[in-house]
Order: sequence, then structure tokens, then C-alpha cells
Amino acid sequence: MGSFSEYLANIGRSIVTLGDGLAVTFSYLLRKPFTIQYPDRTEKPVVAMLPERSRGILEIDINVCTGCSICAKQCPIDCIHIEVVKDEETKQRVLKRFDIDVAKCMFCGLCVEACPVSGLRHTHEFEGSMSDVHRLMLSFVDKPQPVAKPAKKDEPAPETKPVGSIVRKLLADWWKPANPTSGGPR
Amino acid sequence: MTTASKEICKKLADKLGVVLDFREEAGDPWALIPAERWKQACLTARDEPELSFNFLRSLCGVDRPDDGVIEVVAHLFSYQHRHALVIHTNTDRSASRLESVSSVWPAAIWHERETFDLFGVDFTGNPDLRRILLPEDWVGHPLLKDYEEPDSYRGIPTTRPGYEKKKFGPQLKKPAPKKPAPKVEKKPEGGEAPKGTAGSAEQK
Amino acid sequence: MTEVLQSTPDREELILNMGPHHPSTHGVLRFIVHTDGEIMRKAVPDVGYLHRGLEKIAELQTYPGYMPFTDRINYLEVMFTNMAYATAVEKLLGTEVPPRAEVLRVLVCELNRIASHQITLGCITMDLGAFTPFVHLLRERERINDLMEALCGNRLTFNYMRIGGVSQDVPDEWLKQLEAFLDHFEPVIDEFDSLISYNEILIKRMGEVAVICAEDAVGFGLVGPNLRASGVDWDVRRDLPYGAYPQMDFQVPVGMGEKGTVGDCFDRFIIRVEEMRQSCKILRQCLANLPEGDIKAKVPKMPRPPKGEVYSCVEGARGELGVYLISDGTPKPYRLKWRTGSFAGLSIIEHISRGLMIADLVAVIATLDVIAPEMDR
Amino acid sequence: METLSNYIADYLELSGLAREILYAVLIVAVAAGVFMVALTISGLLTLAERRVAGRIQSRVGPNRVGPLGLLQWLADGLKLIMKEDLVPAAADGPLFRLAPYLVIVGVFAAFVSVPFGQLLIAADLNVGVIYLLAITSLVTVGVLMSGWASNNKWSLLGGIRAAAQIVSYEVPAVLAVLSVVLLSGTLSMQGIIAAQGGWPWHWYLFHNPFTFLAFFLYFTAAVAEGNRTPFDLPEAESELVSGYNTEYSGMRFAGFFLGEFANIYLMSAIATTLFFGGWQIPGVTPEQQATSWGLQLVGLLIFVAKASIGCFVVIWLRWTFPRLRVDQLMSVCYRYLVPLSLLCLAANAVYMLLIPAGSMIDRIIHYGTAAFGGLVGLIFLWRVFHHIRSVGDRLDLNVLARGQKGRFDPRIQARRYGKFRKKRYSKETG
Repeated sequence: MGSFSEYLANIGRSIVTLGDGLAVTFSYLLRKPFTIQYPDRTEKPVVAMLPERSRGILEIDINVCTGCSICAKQCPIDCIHIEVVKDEETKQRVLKRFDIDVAKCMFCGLCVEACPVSGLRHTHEFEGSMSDVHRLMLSFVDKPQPVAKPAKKDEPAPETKPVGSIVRKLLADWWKPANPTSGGPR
Repeated sequence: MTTASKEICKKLADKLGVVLDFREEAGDPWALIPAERWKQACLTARDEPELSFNFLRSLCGVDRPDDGVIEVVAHLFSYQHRHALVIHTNTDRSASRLESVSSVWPAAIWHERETFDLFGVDFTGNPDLRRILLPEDWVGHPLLKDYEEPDSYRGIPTTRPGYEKKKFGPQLKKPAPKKPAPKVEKKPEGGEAPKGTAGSAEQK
Repeated sequence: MTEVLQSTPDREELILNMGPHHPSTHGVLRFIVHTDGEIMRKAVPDVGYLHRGLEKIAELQTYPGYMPFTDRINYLEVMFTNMAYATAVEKLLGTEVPPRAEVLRVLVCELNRIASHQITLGCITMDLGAFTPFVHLLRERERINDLMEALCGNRLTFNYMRIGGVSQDVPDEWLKQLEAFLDHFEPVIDEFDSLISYNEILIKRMGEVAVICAEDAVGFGLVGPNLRASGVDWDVRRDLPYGAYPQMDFQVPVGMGEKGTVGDCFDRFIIRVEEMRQSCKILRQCLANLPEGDIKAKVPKMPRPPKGEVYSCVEGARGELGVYLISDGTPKPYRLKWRTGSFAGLSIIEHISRGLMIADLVAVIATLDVIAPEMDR
Repeated sequence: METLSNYIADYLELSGLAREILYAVLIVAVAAGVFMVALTISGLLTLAERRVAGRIQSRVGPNRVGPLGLLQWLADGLKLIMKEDLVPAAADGPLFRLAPYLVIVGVFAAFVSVPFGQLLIAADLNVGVIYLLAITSLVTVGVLMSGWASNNKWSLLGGIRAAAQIVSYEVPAVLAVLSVVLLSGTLSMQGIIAAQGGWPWHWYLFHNPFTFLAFFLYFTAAVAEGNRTPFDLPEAESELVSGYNTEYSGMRFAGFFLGEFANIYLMSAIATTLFFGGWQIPGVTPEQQATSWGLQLVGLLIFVAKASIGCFVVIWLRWTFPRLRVDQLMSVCYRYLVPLSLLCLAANAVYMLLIPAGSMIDRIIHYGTAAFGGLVGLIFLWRVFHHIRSVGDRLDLNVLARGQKGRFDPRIQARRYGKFRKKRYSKETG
């Protein structure tokens, strides 16, 4: 008789446990969905919903950059390319190139932590899909310009452009034909 | 940690009847076992009730081109006594060969396969010594310090086209004694089919 | 197909090539399955499709520069890989981590453990055919991802820990959000239990299936939940305490053979459910006694650890996660080796696969919690 | 059919050959009509499946095509038609091409004798139930054929599993149906419905405890025959990739899918007919219903509603349960379903012998069983609310939720990058 009671117990257990599982799934029909319907049916653009520290595409405010290249040294995968030359006439150091290869960048934030003037920062921009990987090279320097002087101790830190404004402009430029003098495949 | 390790090492040395080279640097201390006593030492470490190292944490290789050796390092641990031991052994870099400990701990089968794959250490007695992480037709053992990254594998370039080539070459301080050609080709069973084709399915 | 069949030594065998692109091999992983109808004679795992040479990369990076690469060892237990690496370097340097950083580390690790177990449990149920529990757990994981993003800026590759501490302190309101999450999540575990854990079909699929005895588990180097499911009462957090774990009070669930034999698939499943509860408990303790103070010890920017070697392990979501690090006194590691739970875990499959059914193999892979990038590194 | 044909022929005063031609034309028209109905039903069911699955998983489900996403199934169908129709080089071509049609024919032909209403039935066969069970067996052949012809090991395993499973589960299904046939004394679908009543306690479901049990046995067996979770072993996407239809794509793949979904509706319709009183309206006798077109329409709606609930349950089961293993599948069939359905059959025979129909005891048993069914439902509802409350969620009855409204307009996105994109496109094309 033992095995027969086992037989019945099996059936009973199945009905109870399966029934309770069904109750859970049915209860979800009567709850609100959890989905966020990216990209359009959201309260505001998803970029604006990201938390403060969110690490998106990198950008550099050239007007603050002192050309110290610490970020490039910190970068574990060498996705930052900086070229600083000394102008013979004015004896000034001139920033010729500041490129960030977003295709390589792994958004680790080590460069941002290292930047002494907080010119390099992560934006919240993340929508940067491209059909050509070479276009993912962001060039922040259009024409060579002298590097900024680091602020003295008692001076207030220089004004920086709002976070994201520079990179948004560059992302828009991605759709333009490639500029042979800056960025792009070499 | 150090004193405990020293005592364990002493016990092991007593059982083996040899004097073990016990090294202490920063971090963990370790004992150097002569290559010919390697398997015996591992068996003793497992079976001796005072030691009973039943858990092989890891087994890996370390390339020392300056000394002309490839070290094989085993991290042992005992769940009973909650003590750990690190043992090293040296194999000749030009023809690295070591007795397999896969019969001591079955976990060693895969660890030895990995070490064979990345360092080319030939573990005699391992039942299944094949490449594990790299494709079976790969040439060379990449974790050796004089390994040079190939330009391409089966026609697939290893660098993104259009980008500056930044390969990693040998990381040697001084030129190392030349290691003979990789030993994959002279594996016992011939006719290894490349990974990813149906032919390799019945290999054993 | 004909090729394989013709070259079969035993004509009675059917050789199935399961993977590398099979729905239940979790990433790219391949099994060569020798079957007799539905019953397997042997399943031979073939790994390495995700080998990225992370150990070689370590030899080319500086000590702090390797930290982002540890994120890529295992996308599900990023905090643990971060921590294992950080503690290894700290041991070599002899750095004391400030107490607040220690508790923060425990906090994020346990949060990460919950997230990892959510994926594991979800995948187990999905591989056994139930899709809904997987989505429910992913939904809960989304909340953890949001918390992590608010804390360290990224959802998956956190890169949160630094040598000597953590990168950032908790933002305002974060601890309150975490507490709200815990209040919400603890009942969800019970709901998950009613939904699927004790579902009779699931029990039948996992009870008594692929029993791994304690001796095999130890011999093959299984760690973590897989080892504990086989009845070995061992947890690195409790038995070789590190960080702030000595201050924490928690139980270590061990396989009881609740619906079959000790060490079967169901034990491996239910232990992870229990561990999520314990992690919630630890998290509440962290919240209750989070000390004030620094979050990072003073460490040189380009540390040069003294010559020597160290093995450091933490209890990750897949068990003991070890880093073997050799320094030669330069700013770059001389050799770094990862000892991961999945690598050892998968090696047991060939041993236990005989006599299982194809459907069981799926359950075994899922319950062993094999993560391809962690094996292949 | 014949009545309708005669009616029209008489009205048009046709005779002889013309009468026969009209009959033939009508048959083709009705067949096409049945086909279209079945096609639409299975299309709508794919949408229902996705929506229900979405809500069960706290997602929204398809909601973009048409109002509430109601046209999604058309978009899906269009996509599948436009996809390339692949036949693997190593496959057995003719068999491979034929297999989906067998599945479709097997299921869609069964729709002929589904009684949507008192008069709305294409052919009220006197062996209706047996016809249904027999014609759906074609599915087995189709599935096995596709598994074999694909020349793929996963497909082969799937096909073999399907054959074993469908053939095995035919047994308990037929035995459970026989209980009802025994009680009603007819095999005709309309006859079985006419033998029941409009109110729940007149249904065969609550006729006595054994028919109550027989319903669940039939339902389980039918789910298994339709290859649905928890019995979806032939497809088993986590084990066999996609089982017998791994190699199929495009419209042929859609054929299997339509067959599967039409099968769900079919089994729900059979269950409605056998156990739930079909098109019977509570408080209205079949004679009254026959006199009024309005009541006919109400009957149709009632039938469709009941069958739809059945479909919902099948979908709901799929998104709750894990899958059985092959040996367990067989064990469920031969250890549980077959003996229990035999018991039901025997018990019903004894019941008919001992308790005269319409007696006091008979009625008390009807009410008692119905009350028991209601009690089970109440316990279930209590569990549902318990689960909602325990997590701290709130009840939200907006079952057809479209997701968030959201103030953020997609056009903002378009405006942000749009003009550059346009430039790029013009560069590419021009």
C-alpha cells in the first residue's frame, strides 16, 4: 500500500505546487508591467534618466586641457591619442591632436580619475552606433591650439562647458564625410 | 602563515626523505621540489594523514627564461586541516617535461592541459593531453616570455585593419636560450583536425 | 554529419555536436555528446572559444591598469574578480585597507552575488523549459544593476575597486535605495520559491540527477555552491575570513539531499536560493554598521610590489576565486593566473555524464553554473 | 451543409445538375471559409501568446503595430512570407517540403466538425469525436516526416520524440473522451452539446467527480498532443535547439506554427464541446435557441469565449512550467493518465447503472461537484491576491496595458540626428 499512497501523494503534490506556480504567473497579469519602453515611450530621454556617475562616451574640454598626457598613460588600452608640440615662435606648447577611440574605449574611468584639471569626463551619451568602426574615433582638436595653463592654488577652477555638449556635437559630426586631417583610419 | 607553511614543508620533506628548498619572499612562502620527485611529493601530500592535501587549488606554469626553466606551481589545500602549501618545480625550458599528477587529483587533468597549452610543458601520464584554450592547430605557447604574436590566424588578421599595428613581442630582458619549435606537431596521435570541424569530434 | 557518422568507432553511437552555438551552453561552449538514443554515453566538453589571453595581458599592464581587465574575467561576478585582484596586490604591498572600504567591498560583493545567483537560477529554470522565472529574476537584477550604476557608473563592468580600497564612496540616498531594494527583494525570493523552486516538474527534473559525491567534488576541485551541494561544509568567507567578513553573521547552506541525494542538481539549485537570502542578511548587517572614514588607503600611483608571489582568494558567486600573482619588483606583474570555479567545474562533466539523458546534460551544465569567459579567460 | 444547399437550391428553383454544381461550389466555399477562419484564429493566437507571455513576465508584449498591437500577427505573417525559403542541401527535398502541409491539413481539416454554433458547423458528422481524433493524427506523420527529412540530428531526435509522445497520449485522450461519449450516448459533436445544459452544473465537467477528473486528464493529454509546454519535448529549444523544425524557415516554418496554434484552439473547442456545454446559453433550451438568430449569435459568442479561455489556459501553462524529461513524459502517460482515465470510464459506466439520470442523488452530485470546482477557484484566487500582496505590488486591472504613455517623443530623437542621417543616406545613394 506504501507505493500506492506514494502514487497519490505524487499527484497531490503536483497539483498543489503546480497550482501555486500558476497563481504566481496569473497574479502578474494583474500587476503593472516593469518595462521601460526605450527609446520613445519614456518620461524623458534615457540619457537624462541615467544616474550622475554613469559612464558614457568620454569627452575632453580642450580649453581646460593642459596637455599633460596623464590620461593617455593611465589608459590600459591606449585609446587616447594626444600630440603636443612646442611652437618654435611663441615657445608655447600646442595641442595638435586629442583623439579618443570610442571603439576601443572600455569605459573604465581610470583616465577621468587621473585628470588633474577635470577636463576629461564621462558624459551620459551612449547612443553612438556607427556602420563604420573607423568613424568611432572622436577628434576634439580641430586646429592646433595652445594648451591651457593649470589653475593656481588660490584661483578658481576654469569654467568648463556643460557635460555632454561637446560630445553631442561630435556625434552629430559622425554623419559627415570623414575628415582626413583628424581622426579616422590611418 | 610562514611558520605554518614551514612546518608543513618540513613534514613533507621528512616523508620524502629529501631536503626541500624553502623560499620566503614577499607574500606566500613556497617550497621547491625536484622535478623527479614531483609526483611522489604530490602523492605524499595527498595521502599523508598529517598533510592530507585533498584539494588542488591550481596548477600553472611560470616561464623563467633568465634561469632557463619553466616552473610548474601547484597550490594545495587541505579541507581537513585548513592549511595550504605552494610547491614549485623546475623543468628544463628547452624540453619541458614533467610527470603528470592527474592520477593524484583528477582536477589536474585540465590544469595540466592548460599548462601544456600555454607553456608547452609535456605532462607524461596525463590521459587527455590536448590543447584546451587555443585551437588545436595553433602554433606556439603564448604565455612564454619569448612568444611573438602572429600576424594572422587562418587568414584572419590579429589587428584591426587600418589601425597601427601594436603587437606584443617577446618580453625578455636579455635574449633567452632558444626554445625548439613548438611540440604540438609531435603529439602521439597524428592527423589532428582543427577545432570547429566535425572531424575533431571523435578524437580522444 | 555523414562524416562524423562514418568515422564513429561504435556504429551504435550517435554523435551530437552540442554547441558552440547551442541555446543552453551559456555563451560559446561546445560539447561532443556521444549518445545511444536519448541516453548519453559520454559528453566531452570543448572550451576555449572565449580565450582572450587575459593572463598574458596582465603581464603587459601596470598593476592599477589591469583592474578594468578583471571586469572581463567573468561578467557576472565582476566585484569578486575586482576584489580578488585588489587583495592579491594589497597582500604583496602590505597595504591596510580602511574599514569603511572593507565594509563597502563586502556590500557590493554580496549585492553582486545576488545578481549572479539570479542569473544562474534563472538560467537553470530556463534550460529546464520555464522561461518566466528567468525573466522575473532578470527584472530583479535590473534593480541591482541600477543600484550599481548609481554607485560606480556602470551596469556590468563596474571597475569599482582599487588597490587599497574602492574608487568612490556611496552617493547620497544610495543606502536608502539599497534598503528599499532588500525590503522588496526578500519576499520576491519566497515568490520565486512558490513559482518554481518546489515545482514538482522541476524537482523531478533535478532530484537524483547527476549526483556528485563529496569525494569527486573535492578531487575535481569543485568550489563554492557546487562543493557545498555535495555536502562539504566549506565557505571561504567563513573559514578563511578576509575583509570585513569576520564581523558578519551568516549561515552557510549545505546540500541536504532535500529532494533526492546529496549532491544532485536540486541541491545545487536550492543552495543558491538560500545563499541569496543569506546575502540579504549580510547586506542588512553592512547597512547597519557601515563605519565612517576613508575609502582608500594611500597607495603609490604606480605601485612596485616587492619581489615575491601571492595567492589570494575570495568566495565568489561560483566559489573560490583565486589570483596567483608573481611580482618581480617592476610596475608590471610577472605572471598572473586566475583560478576560477567554472574551469574546474566543467572538467567533471565528462566524468559524470555517462548514463544521463540529453535533457539532463542541460540541467547539469546549468546547475554547475558554468560561465564561458571565466573558464577561457 | 446539405440542408443549406437544399434551401438555396429550392429558393433558386434549381434542379438536376445545377443542384449538384451548387452543392460542389458550396463545399469549396465552406472549405475555404473554414480555412480562413482557422488561419485567422491561429494568427490571433500567436498574438495572444505573445501578449499573455509579456504580461506574465511583467513586460508589455507587442504593442506597436495597429491599435494595442492588434495587427502584430499580420506583420509577423508578412515577415515570414517574405523570408527566404531554405531547403538544406542534405535534406530529403520532397518530404521536407511536404511535411508542414501535413501538419496544417491535419489540424485545419478538423475544424470542419467544430460546432461554433447550433447551426454553425461545416459538417456535423455522426462520428464527429472519432473523426477529430483521427484526422489530427496526421500531425504526427508531418512532424516525424519533417524530423527525418531535415537530415539533422536534433530534428531527428525531435521527430522521434514527437511520434512517441503523440501516439502515447492519444490513448488517455480517447479514454477520457469516451467517458463523455458514454454519458451522452452519441459521437456527434452537436449531440454531445445538446445533451448538456447552459448552467455550469448541467455541464459534463460537473456531472460527477469522475467527469471532473476526466476533463483534466483529457486536457493534459491534449496539451501533450499539441506539443505544448510542459510537454514540448519535440521542440525543446534548450535541448534540441528547435527540435523537428530546426531547419525550417519562412513560410514552411510558419506552417508548423499555424498548425500548432490552430491545434490549441481545436483542443480547447473540443474541451468546450465535451465538458463545457458548447454554445448552450444559460436558461435557454436548444429549441428556443434554434428559433432566433440573435440567440444563435449569443451562442456563437459563448462558444468562442469558452474556447478562448481554454486557449488562454494553455498559453498560461506554457509560461509557467518547466519541461518534463522523456522518460518522465512516458511515465506520466502510462503510470498516471492511462490508469486514471480507465478508472473514469469504468466509474462513469457504474454511475450510469446505479444512479438514474435526473434523480435527486444525480442532481446533488452535480451541484456538489460544481461547488467543489468553485471552491478550488476561490482558493486559487486567494493565492493570487496573496502573491500580489506579499511582494507589496498593487492590483492593476489594466490587462491590455500598452505600457507607459511617456511624454518623450521619438521625433525628438529623429530631430537630433535626423538631418545628418539624411545627408549620409543621400551621399550613399547619390
